[in-house]
Amino acid sequence: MRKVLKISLCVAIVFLLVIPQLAVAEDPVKIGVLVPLTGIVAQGGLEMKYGIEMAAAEKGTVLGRPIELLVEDTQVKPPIAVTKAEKLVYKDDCKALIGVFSSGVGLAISKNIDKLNVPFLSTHVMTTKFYSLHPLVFRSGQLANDQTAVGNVKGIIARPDLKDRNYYVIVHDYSWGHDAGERFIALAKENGIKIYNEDYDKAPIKTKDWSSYISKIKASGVDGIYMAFITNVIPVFAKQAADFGLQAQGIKLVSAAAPGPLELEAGGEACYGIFGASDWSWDVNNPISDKWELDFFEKYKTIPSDAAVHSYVGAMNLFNAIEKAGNTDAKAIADALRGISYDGPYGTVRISAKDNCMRNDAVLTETMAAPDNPFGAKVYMKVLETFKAEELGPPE
Amino acid sequence: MTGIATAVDIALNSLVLGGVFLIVAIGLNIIYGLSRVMNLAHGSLFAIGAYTGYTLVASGLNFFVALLITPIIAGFVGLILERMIIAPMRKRSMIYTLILTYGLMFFLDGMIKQTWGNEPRFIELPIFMGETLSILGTHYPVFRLVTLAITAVVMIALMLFLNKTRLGIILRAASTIPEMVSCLGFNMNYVHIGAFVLGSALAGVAGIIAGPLTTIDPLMGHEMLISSFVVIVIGGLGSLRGAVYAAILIGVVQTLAEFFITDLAMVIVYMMMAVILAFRPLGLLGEGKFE
Amino acid sequence: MMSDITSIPGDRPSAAPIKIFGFAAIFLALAILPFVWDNRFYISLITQIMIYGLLAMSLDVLLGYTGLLSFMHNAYLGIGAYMVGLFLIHVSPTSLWLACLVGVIFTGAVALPVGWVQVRTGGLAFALLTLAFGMMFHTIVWKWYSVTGGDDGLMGVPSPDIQLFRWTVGNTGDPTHIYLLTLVVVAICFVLTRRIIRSPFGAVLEAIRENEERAAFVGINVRRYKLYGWMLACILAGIAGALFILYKGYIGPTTMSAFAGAGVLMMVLLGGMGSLWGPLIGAGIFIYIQDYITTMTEHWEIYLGLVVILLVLFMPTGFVGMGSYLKRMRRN
Amino acid sequence: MEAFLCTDDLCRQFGGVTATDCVCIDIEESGLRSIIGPNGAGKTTFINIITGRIPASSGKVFFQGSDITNKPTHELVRMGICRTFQITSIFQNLTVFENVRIARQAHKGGSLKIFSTKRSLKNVSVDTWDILERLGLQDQAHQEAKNLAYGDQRVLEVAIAMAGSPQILFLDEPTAGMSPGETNHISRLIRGLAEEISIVLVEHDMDLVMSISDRITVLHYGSIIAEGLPEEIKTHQMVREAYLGKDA
Repeated sequence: MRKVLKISLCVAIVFLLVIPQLAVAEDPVKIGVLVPLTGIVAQGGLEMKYGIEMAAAEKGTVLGRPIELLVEDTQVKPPIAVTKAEKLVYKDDCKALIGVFSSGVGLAISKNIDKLNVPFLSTHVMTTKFYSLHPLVFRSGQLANDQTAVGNVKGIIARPDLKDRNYYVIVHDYSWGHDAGERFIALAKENGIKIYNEDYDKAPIKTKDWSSYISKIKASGVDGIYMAFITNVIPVFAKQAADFGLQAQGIKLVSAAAPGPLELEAGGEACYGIFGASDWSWDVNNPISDKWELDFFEKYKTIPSDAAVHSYVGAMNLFNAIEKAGNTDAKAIADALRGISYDGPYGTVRISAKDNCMRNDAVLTETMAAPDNPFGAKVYMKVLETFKAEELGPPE
Repeated sequence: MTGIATAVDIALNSLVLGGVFLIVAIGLNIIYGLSRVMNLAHGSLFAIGAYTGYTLVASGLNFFVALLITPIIAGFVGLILERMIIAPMRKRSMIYTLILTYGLMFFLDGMIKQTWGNEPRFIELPIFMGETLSILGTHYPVFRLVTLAITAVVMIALMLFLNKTRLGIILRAASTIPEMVSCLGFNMNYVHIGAFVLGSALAGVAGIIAGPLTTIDPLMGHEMLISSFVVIVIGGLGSLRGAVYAAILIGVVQTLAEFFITDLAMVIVYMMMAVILAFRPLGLLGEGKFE
Repeated sequence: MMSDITSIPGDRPSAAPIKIFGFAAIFLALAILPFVWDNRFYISLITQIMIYGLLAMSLDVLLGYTGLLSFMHNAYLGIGAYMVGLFLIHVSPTSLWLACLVGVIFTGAVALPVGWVQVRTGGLAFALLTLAFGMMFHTIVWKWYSVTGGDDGLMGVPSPDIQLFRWTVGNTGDPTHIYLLTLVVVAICFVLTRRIIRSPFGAVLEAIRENEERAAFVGINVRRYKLYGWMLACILAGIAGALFILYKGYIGPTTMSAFAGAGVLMMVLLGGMGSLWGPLIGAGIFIYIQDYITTMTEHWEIYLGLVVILLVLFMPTGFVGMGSYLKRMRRN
Repeated sequence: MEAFLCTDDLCRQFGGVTATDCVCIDIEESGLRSIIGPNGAGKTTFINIITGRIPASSGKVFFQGSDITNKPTHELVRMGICRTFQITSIFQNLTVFENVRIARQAHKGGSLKIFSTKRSLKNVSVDTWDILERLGLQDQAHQEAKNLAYGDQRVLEVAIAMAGSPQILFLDEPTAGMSPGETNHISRLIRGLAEEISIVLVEHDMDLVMSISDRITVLHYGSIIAEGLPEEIKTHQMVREAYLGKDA
């Protein structure tokens, strides 16, 4: 009897905790922000959050109503991310979802998008599966794997110091890594770039000690490495490779992903000489970019990163689309997103009406010692080449 | 590169990897052997060691000075944990201490993240250690060889301590017949404290030497905890010599697996453990041989 | 002599009417809930709580009744879920019951050899081995890209109709239908498990928990019964896994991680070991709190850890049965 | 005639120490055999080996003609070899009734009836009740075992052992720490049992041993130094030396 009472009491308490939250204020337009704030990529998630917050602060209102951002931590775990997305939509009544890091998380949310029935704009996934995935799923920000591969292959051909090398391909073992590796290998072969291992190496994401892989690369006698790693691992790998003297022996590193600025700072000199295509670096010179960098640094006291700028531009595209749609209906916003464009720090970013994914210009960068700069950065990504959106594709 | 050079590379890599596993696992085993507590927060102490080392070196100290200070700090953290959290639980069943230290692991990892942030850290090494040394045709990083030397020194020192000093002999006795030791007038509390301080200090040493080998990030302790479990379960719980064999075995198997089949390296290690335990349920050397 | 049998101590009479009534009332209340309160978030959250409640309850069969600790019981939820998902994708997208049966049997088939190795070692090694084997399954699922979808997880799992004999009563893709299905399955599992732990078989498990050596010296084959207990727990976890994949339509390797395993352990602790209600309530509290804390702070691990430490230090028996355990502790 | 239970050169070493040294012993089908010896003589080790608690280093144990050396404990119990422990070993959090009931159930079978109630094993309950009455524990049947008086816990342990319907019962210092009254109670109990089954008693209380034993075996440094009737042992020269030193 007492047990039953106790249990009913517990149930009652739980319900009491639940019910007050049901009252939902109608006034602001709520946008759900899904970013990783814990786990290995938390720093990137934080920068994404900053970018979106900055956009919201600049934009201020949409449809005459204030923008309210509700931020949830995905922990880079798909099931948690889906639960959080459900919470943002069902409980908090968010009209759109933005953010995400990792293809797995992005795809898991997309799988549930029919149920959630809100537009979902990803600013940080590279998988090519996002092309024409779902009428409510969009990408604005971060080059997709196919675009990166084009950028890197074009970059390698354009640069005498990268051309005519034999490349060893090593990727992180998950869908993005596989996709990135395969795209690069296919394109490289078409363009006459030599690939040492077409059945590329797949390293577990948790790999900390890279010595076995480095020994393997040493044993292969290549003079170039193409790597597709989660960004915070790039300096780790570069540093360990440098410890074994790879870079000193003239081996060049080309990366499928752009490392974050704090990661580069941590890696220091070992990160010099990593090449890679990306859509932005603070070395990009145009008035919008220059102003944005300073504003961002002023506000968050951290070196402006590409994760932040993608999310900023993505958020701007979303807010403008809501404005254009004239209401917060999911379908209306989605229709407005198709074909929308925004002139931001890395030029015009247009969301293709054909496949819901963005097209924009990009750059090839090399990391090296930074010149004097307001951010106090010691390492930076120097812009070597610029590519037009049409060059990167995919064709529409 | 020649085959010999590659073989030398692999051999050295396995020893370096096995060495780090060994120091962490021995620390865990000492704590278990002497106080019968399986400290699941041991991996976090390893991470604390690495971060402490990073902070000390970043603040301008020489790496070798930091190498001496880090274990003292890690040992001190171990002391606080033992007194505040583990000691009150000593009388309760093993399940509670396991769960308690599991919680402690999450707590410490969270604290590490809050203190040092998420981005990876690197320990700056003295210039000479950044060089490579040519051995039989391969260029091998000097600091990895230094790491190997440090591992050897730590292990020899530990062996001498346990076999040659009075205190060490008492500790060994305490692991098998605690009643006897308390009869001789030694307070078992001090033995427990000593075990935690020594074990944690070893985790700290492992942390600072693993720092330059890998990356320092808040999750570094997790993987290490699992690996050191595999080591002590294969070697035999509480068996120090078993840990030595198991650590080297796993270092070799993991390195070879990463070199030749890449993808399934860790699966191979776990499979090997399952097979060994199916035939020797108490590990290679059996349970509780504290020597 | 015979008259004494009716009042045999230590063997509680089958459920008292009040308990049956309480159980029925809670079941009915939960059954009509989605029809009176149409909030998909909370319906979905309660579904999740019930699934994890079942998983926590299965862990409690091990921890609270057999005295064995499993750090990664979620691995068996994962195995069940993957198998059901794979069956639905590759074999038959409509055979719900067959898929679940295959998933649960497969979970048992995997758990059997693992359990056989585990019970051969001592109590502590058993616990450490659950961690190591759990990590092994996690790694396999994570690396076997072509089958499991690797890090991306298993996607595109169809939502079959729920058929009873020849009638279609719902679809697992509908949040309310999956909620009701989960409710019924969890209730059945609860009743059956309660029956089992109060059977002669349950008495053997309890004896092993209380005193393993003595149990062996009254003629119980301790290893074998530990293995049976383990199998029971893993099969229940497999059932939870089947529900999980039907509910989420997705499963990824992180569901099988050590972090997730710690969560399940905490549910049991929060609710109270050695009572079947406890873990269910513990799951509710845990999932709700987790939802709360992770929204409020990015440093939620600190609080998670702190809660575990405080629970073990000051409230080792959780919410349910706190009173009786406190009494026992004082006497000890 | 085939021996009921016998050992053949049974040895056990711990590290360098030989705790049981080539022991050969024959135990009869009924009656009370006591094993005595000074502290550290290896008495407990000896019965630990026979009952399967620790493996033998060498030698054999035979029970009713079959080799039972190093067999798993639970199989030995099923063959009718039961024991009690020097340090009380009972199911602390279970009731007295449940303590004996589980032991009886293990003997009678039915442990795999996963959907029945415990009450459905009727004859197990009846037998349990009989055992409790015989040992005078019926009034405490409802209590949790850990709340019993120390002496009653020792009796409970005998009850648990008896629930296995033993053919041979090893009692390891059953009277240790008991009051004279309790000792008296248990010694009468043991004597009574010895009329039906074979009992092996390890005991320090010499008066008790001398008064109730049928035969006595004396162990010293792991080997048998004497065996015989109580009167013979009392006057045995080597036994006196073992207990009192050579000068006695």
